[in-house]
Amino acid sequence: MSFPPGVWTRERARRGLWQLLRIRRFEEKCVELYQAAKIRGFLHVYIGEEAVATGVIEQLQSADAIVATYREHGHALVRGVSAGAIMAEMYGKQEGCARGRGGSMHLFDRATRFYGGNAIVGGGLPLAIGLALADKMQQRPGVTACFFGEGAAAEGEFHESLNLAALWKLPVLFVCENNLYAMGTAIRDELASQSVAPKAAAFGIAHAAVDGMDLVAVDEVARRAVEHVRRGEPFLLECRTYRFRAHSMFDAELYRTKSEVESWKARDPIELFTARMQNEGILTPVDREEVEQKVAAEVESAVGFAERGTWEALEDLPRFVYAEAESP
Amino acid sequence: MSFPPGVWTRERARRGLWQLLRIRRFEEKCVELYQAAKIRGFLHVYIGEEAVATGVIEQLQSADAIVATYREHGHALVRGVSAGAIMAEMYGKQEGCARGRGGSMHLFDRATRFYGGNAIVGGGLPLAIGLALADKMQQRPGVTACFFGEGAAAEGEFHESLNLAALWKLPVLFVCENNLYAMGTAIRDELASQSVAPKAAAFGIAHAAVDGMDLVAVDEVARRAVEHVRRGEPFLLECRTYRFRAHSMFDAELYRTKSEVESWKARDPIELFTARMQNEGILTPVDREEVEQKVAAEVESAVGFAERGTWEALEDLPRFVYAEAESP
Amino acid sequence: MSQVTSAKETITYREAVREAIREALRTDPRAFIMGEDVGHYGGCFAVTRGLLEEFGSERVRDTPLCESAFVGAGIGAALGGMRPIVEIMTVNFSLLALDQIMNSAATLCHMSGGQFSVPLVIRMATGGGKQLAAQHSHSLEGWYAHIPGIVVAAPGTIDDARWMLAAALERLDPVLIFENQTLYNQKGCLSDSPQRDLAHAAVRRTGRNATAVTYGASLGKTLEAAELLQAAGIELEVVDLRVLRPLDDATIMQSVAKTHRVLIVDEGWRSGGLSAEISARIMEQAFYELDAPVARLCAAEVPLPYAKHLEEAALPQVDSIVAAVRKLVGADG
Amino acid sequence: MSQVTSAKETITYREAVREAIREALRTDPRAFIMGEDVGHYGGCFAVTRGLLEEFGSERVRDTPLCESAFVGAGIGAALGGMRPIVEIMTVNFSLLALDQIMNSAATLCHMSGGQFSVPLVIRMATGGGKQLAAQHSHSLEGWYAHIPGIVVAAPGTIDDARWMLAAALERLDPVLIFENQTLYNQKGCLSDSPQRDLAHAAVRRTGRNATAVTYGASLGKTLEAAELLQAAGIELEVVDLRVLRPLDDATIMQSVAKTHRVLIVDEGWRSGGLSAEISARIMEQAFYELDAPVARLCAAEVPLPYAKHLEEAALPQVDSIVAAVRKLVGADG
Ligand SMILES: Cc1ncc(C[n+]2csc(CCOP(=O)(O)OP(=O)(O)O)c2C)c(N)n1
Ligand SMILES: Cc1ncc(C[n+]2csc(CCOP(=O)(O)OP(=O)(O)O)c2C)c(N)n1
Ligand SMILES: [Mg+2]
Ligand SMILES: [Mg+2]
Repeated sequence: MSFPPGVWTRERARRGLWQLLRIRRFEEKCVELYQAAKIRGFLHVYIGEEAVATGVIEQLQSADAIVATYREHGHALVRGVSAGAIMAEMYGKQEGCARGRGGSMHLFDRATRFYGGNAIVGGGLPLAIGLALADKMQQRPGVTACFFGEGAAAEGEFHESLNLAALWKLPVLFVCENNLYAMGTAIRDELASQSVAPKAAAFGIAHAAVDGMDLVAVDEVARRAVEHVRRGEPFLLECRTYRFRAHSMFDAELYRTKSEVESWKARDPIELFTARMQNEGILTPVDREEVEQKVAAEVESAVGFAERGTWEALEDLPRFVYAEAESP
Repeated sequence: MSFPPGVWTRERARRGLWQLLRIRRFEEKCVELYQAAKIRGFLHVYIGEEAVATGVIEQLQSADAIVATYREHGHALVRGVSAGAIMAEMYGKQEGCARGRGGSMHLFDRATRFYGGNAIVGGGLPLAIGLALADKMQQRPGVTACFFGEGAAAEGEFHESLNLAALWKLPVLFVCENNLYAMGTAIRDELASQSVAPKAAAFGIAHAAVDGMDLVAVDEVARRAVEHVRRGEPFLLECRTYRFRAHSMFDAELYRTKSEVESWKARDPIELFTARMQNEGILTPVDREEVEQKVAAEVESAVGFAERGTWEALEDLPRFVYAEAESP
Repeated sequence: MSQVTSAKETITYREAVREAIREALRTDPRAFIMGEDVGHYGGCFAVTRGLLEEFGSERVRDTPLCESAFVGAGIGAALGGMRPIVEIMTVNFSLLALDQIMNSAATLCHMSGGQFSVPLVIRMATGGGKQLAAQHSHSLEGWYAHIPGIVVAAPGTIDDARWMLAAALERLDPVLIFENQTLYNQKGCLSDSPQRDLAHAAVRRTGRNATAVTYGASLGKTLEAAELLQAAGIELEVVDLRVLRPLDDATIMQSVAKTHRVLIVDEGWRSGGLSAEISARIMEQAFYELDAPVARLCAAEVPLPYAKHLEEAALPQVDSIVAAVRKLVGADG
Repeated sequence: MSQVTSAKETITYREAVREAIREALRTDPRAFIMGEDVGHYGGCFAVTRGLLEEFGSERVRDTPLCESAFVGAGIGAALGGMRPIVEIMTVNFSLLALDQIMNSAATLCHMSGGQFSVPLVIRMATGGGKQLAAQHSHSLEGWYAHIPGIVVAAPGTIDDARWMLAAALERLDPVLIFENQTLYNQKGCLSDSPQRDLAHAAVRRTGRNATAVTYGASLGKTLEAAELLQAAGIELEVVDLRVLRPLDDATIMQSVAKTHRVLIVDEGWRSGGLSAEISARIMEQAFYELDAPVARLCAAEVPLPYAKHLEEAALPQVDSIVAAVRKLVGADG
C-alpha cells in the first residue's frame, strides 16, 4: 500500500495508535475481569482485528450510523461510546450503555447512533438497510456502516440485504471482517468462494478487499469507500484479518494450530502500525509510551466507573419491554 | 441454437410436442374448471412456459427427484404423474395425488419422486439440497432437479442453498424459470442484476442461460446440464420465458401491457416447436393433429376421473398429520 | 379509486384498510408502506390498489421476495425515524421474518435499556377458509401474542379495519396487525364514533347465559350463532378481543362474572393457542365465578387441507359454535 | 473421549447426549449429524466433541451459517431416506429456520396425503440462566409445541438425555429435542432401566398436597423446592412432562385427581405459553377435581436481560416455587 503524503500527520498517527491501543488494552482487561467473574455471559474479543474498526469508523461523521455484531467493543470505543459505560454494561450495572440489559454482545448508544451489538449472525444487515433507507428518504446525508463476519456472508440475509442496497441505491457501507473462521469453522467449509468482496459483484455493488491488519491500508480504502457511499451508493469492503484469541470464553480452539495463530500475531496491527510510523519518522517511542499511559488511565477509570455502578432495581425489570416515551 | 443432427427423430419430436400440448390443454381445462368453480384456492398456470419443464424433465431418469413450485402442473405431467390424479387433486378428491389435501399448489407423487408442489417461494431449494445429499451419501447416482422462479432468487434461501450445493458438491440441477415477473413485480424491481445464471458464478457453480421458449434449445442445454450434475456437481440453468396468463386467478395484470404479452405470445413455445419440426420435415400437420387428439382424450379422461372421484371421509381429517407407517 | 370517508356509505373491509393506509400516508410524512406487490400489482389482496399512483414508488414501495430483509429494513427505518408500514402477504410467509420480529423488533427497546424504540407496523393476512391449503391458511396471530415487546391486533370489524392502524402508528412499539383473508370482502358502514383504541376488548353483543370470547373471522360466525341461539332462548354475550397482546382481562372477567359460562372460539390450533391463555386467565382470575369449565372451540390440529369439506370441518363454523354453546349451557339435556 | 456406557458411572447430561448421538451413528448407517460447529469445534456446547474423529466429516458435518438451508436440507435428506440429526446452536437461531420447520417439515406428510414423511430430529439448546441476554436465552420449546405435525421433547434428566434421541429416531415424524443449556454440566447416574419413551410424562416425586407440573431446567428446581416444602410438611408431587407435544394428559389428570391443587412451573413466557395449555386442559378435564385455581409460575414477560440479578428475577427459582406452592395450599394464612 502506497503511503499517501500528508495523511499521517503526527497528530493523526497518535490518534490511530490511541484507538488501536484503547481496544487492545480495554479487551485485555475484559478477559481478566471475565476470569475474575466480574463479567459473565458470552465475551467475544476483537484482539488482532483492531485496525478494521479503527480504520473504518474514523472515516465516519457524527450523523452516520453503525450496526455491529456481538464482537463490538472495539467499534463502540472507536465510535466514542464511553469506555466506562461499556465496562459498566459488562458488569451488568445500571450505568452501562444498555442499563445492564445487554452485556458484552449488546452495546447500544443513542448519542453516537450506535445501533448495537447484534448477536444474531447476519441479523444486523437488514437493520442497516432500513437505517440507510430512513436517511435517504429523509434526505439526510448519513452513511450507515454495517460490520459482520465472513461467516455471516453465508446467511441468506446477507444476500437479501445486498440486493436491496443495490436495487434501492442505499448509502450502506458493508464491512466484512473476514477473520477466516466462524467460530471453529474455517472459511473453506463456510463459503464456496473464499473471498467475500467479489460477491458484491453479483449485485453490481462496488467493492474492495484490503489487508485488515494494516491500519494505513484500511484507512485509505475505507476513506474512498465512505466517499463512494456518501455519494449515494452501497459499497462492500472486505477486511482480511485474524482474531488472535479464542472465539469466546468457551472455546478450546481445536480447529486451528498454534503456529497458524503465531504467524498472524507476527502481523499484529498495533506493532505493524507503530513500526511503520516510527520508520517514517512520524512517531517516536515516546509517543507510544505516552499513548499507552493515556489508554491505561482510561481503562482504569472505566473499571472504576463500572465498579462504582449500581444495580438496577428489581422492580424495574419489566421496564423497556415497551417504549416509555416519544422518541425524538 | 444449432440443430444437432439425430436428436430430433420423428418419435422424439412427437413426444416433445405431446408433452408441450399436454400441459397447455390440461391447464386450459383447469382455467375453465376454475371458472366453473370445480377447482378452487389458488391456481397458477404455466401456459407459455411449457418448453422449460418439458425440455428439462425429459432428460431425467426415474431414480431422479424433482422439487417444484406452486406452478407445477406442467412438471408433474411431464414427470409422469397421472393427469387424472392431478385433476382429482384439484377437485379435492380422495383419488387426487395428495388425497385432496394439497390442491393445485401441492402436487406430490412418491412413485415418480415428485416432492411437491411447494408454495413458499424459495422453500423448495433447501429440500433439493437435502435430497441430493441423501443420494450422495447413499452413493445413488440420482439428480435432483429444483425449479424456481427468478423471484425466488431474491430470497436468502437461494443464496444459502447455492452455497451448500457448491461446498458439498451436490448433484442438484437448479432450474430458474425466469419469466420476468414475480407476481406483479418486474425483474428490474426484484433483482439488482437482471440475469440469474451469473449469480451461480459467485459460488463457482457452472451455469447457462437459455431461451426458454425454444424446446430445442432447452433440450440441448438441459441434457448437458444433467450430464454435468450426474458427474457430481451442481449446475444452474436459467430459462428465459414468459407466462402468458395472469399470475393466478386473482390478478388484474395492472403491471404489464397487453402489447408486451402479445409480443411474447408471438414466440409461443408450442407454435415455435411445431413450425421448426415441420420446416425440418420431421413432423407433419397430421402429427400435430394426432397429438392434439391424443392429448384431448387424456384431458377428458382426467376430468372424468376427477368427476367420478370421492370425498375423503370427514373422520379422516386428522390422518397424516403424523406418519402412519414405516416408509421404505 | 373512490373516496370513502363518509360514515354512512357502505364500504368493504378491504377499502377500510386502504383508507387507513391512505390516511397515514397523507398525514404523516414519515409513514410509508412496503412489501411484496403493494405497488404495481395493487397488493396481493388488492388492499393497496391505487396507492402507488397517489403516493409514488418511494412511499408505496414494492420489495423483492425477501421477507427477512424487508421486515428488518422496516425495523431499521423505524429506528431511523420513519414510520414504516410493512405488509407481509400472509402469515405463513412471516415465519421467514420471525427472527427479525422476535430477536430484533421485540427486543431492541429492552436490550438497549430503553434508548431505542421500534415504531413499526407489520400488517399481514391470516386465516383459512379460502382453500389455500397448508402453506397459506394458518391463523398464527394468537401464537404471535406470546412475544413480549410487540403488540398484536386483530381487527374483526370494518371500524377496526379503518381505525386500528392509526392507533398502531401512534405507538412507539412494533405492532402486528392481522387481517383475516375472509373479511376483505365483508361490507358494512363505518360508525360515527371512530375508536382509535388499541387497548380494549369490545362486547359486540350482550347476553346473560354464556360468553363467547373470540376475534377476527370467528367474530362474524359467533354473532351469527348468537342470533340462532337467541331463537332457542339462549342469550350469548360476544366479546371481541380486538387486541391479542396485551389482553384486556377486565372486559373478559366482567363478562364471566355476568354469565358464568365461557366458550372461546379461535381459528388458531387448540394446543398452546391463544384460547388456552384465555382459559388459564379465567382460571386464575374468575375461578369462583364459573358454573362450568371454560370450553374451547378451535381449529383442528392439522395443517389446513385444500378440500373444501375438509377445510370447513377443520375450522369453527356457525353450527359448531351453536352446538358448543348449547353444550356449555346444558341445553342438550 | 471416554466411553460412557456403564449405568453406574457418573456422567454429565452433555455426555449422555453425546452417547446417544454416538449410538445412533454407530447403529444406523442412515444417521448423520449436521449443524454449525458440530465437527471441528466440537459443538458450541461441546456436546459433539470427538465425534468428528470417530465418524468423519461426512457424518459429522459442519455447516456454514445458514439455519434455514441446513434445516431444510435435513428435511430433504429425511425425505431421501436418511435419518438426519440437525443441531441448531440455540433456540433463538431456530427462528431463522422456522419456515422450514412449520411450512415444510410439519406439513409434508399431511400435504402429500401421507405419501411422504420426514424422519428428522432437530436438537437445540434452550433456556436462560447463563446471562446470555435477549438473543440467546429464550425458552421457546413450549411455543413450538403449538405446531401440529411435529413432536417436541424436553429431556430434563440424564436418562432422558441419553435415551430420548433413540426414541425420536424411531419415529417417522420431525422431532424437536430441546436441551436446556443449564443442564449440560449436570451430573448423575444412568438408571438400569433405560426408557426409550416419547409418549409419557413421568412422576418424579410423589406427594399428596399439591402437584407441580414442569419440565427441563425447572424440574431440578422444583424437586429442590419439594425437598424444602417437605421439611415444612407440604408434600409436593412433581410431574415431569418430558414430551411437550403431544402432551400426556392422563398422567397430569391422575395427579390432579390425587392432589386437587396444581402449580405449573415453566421457564417460557407466561402469556400463551405451554403453561396456559396445561391449565386449560385441567380446566377441561378435571375442573371438578380442583380445590383451587391452577396456578402458573413462568418467566417474566421480558426479553431476558443480561444482568445476573435481573435474569434471576425473571426466571422461576427454588424460592419462588416454594412460595407459589405455599400460596397454593394456603400455607401462608
Ligand atoms: C444466526 C446465528 N447462528 C449462529 C450463531 C452462533 N455464532 C455466534 S458467532 C458465530 C460465528 C460467526 O462468524 P463470523 O460471522 O465470521 O464472525 P466472527 O465471530 O468470526 O467475527 C456463530 C456461529 C449466532 N449467534 N447467530
Ligand atoms: C415466501 C413467500 N413469499 C411470498 C409468496 C407469495 N407469492 C407467491 S408466487 C410469488 C411470485 C414468485 O415469483 P417467481 O419466483 O418469479 O415465480 P413465478 O410465479 O413467476 O413463476 C409470490 C410473491 C410466497 N408464496 N412465498
Ligand atoms: Mg469470522
Ligand atoms: Mg417469475
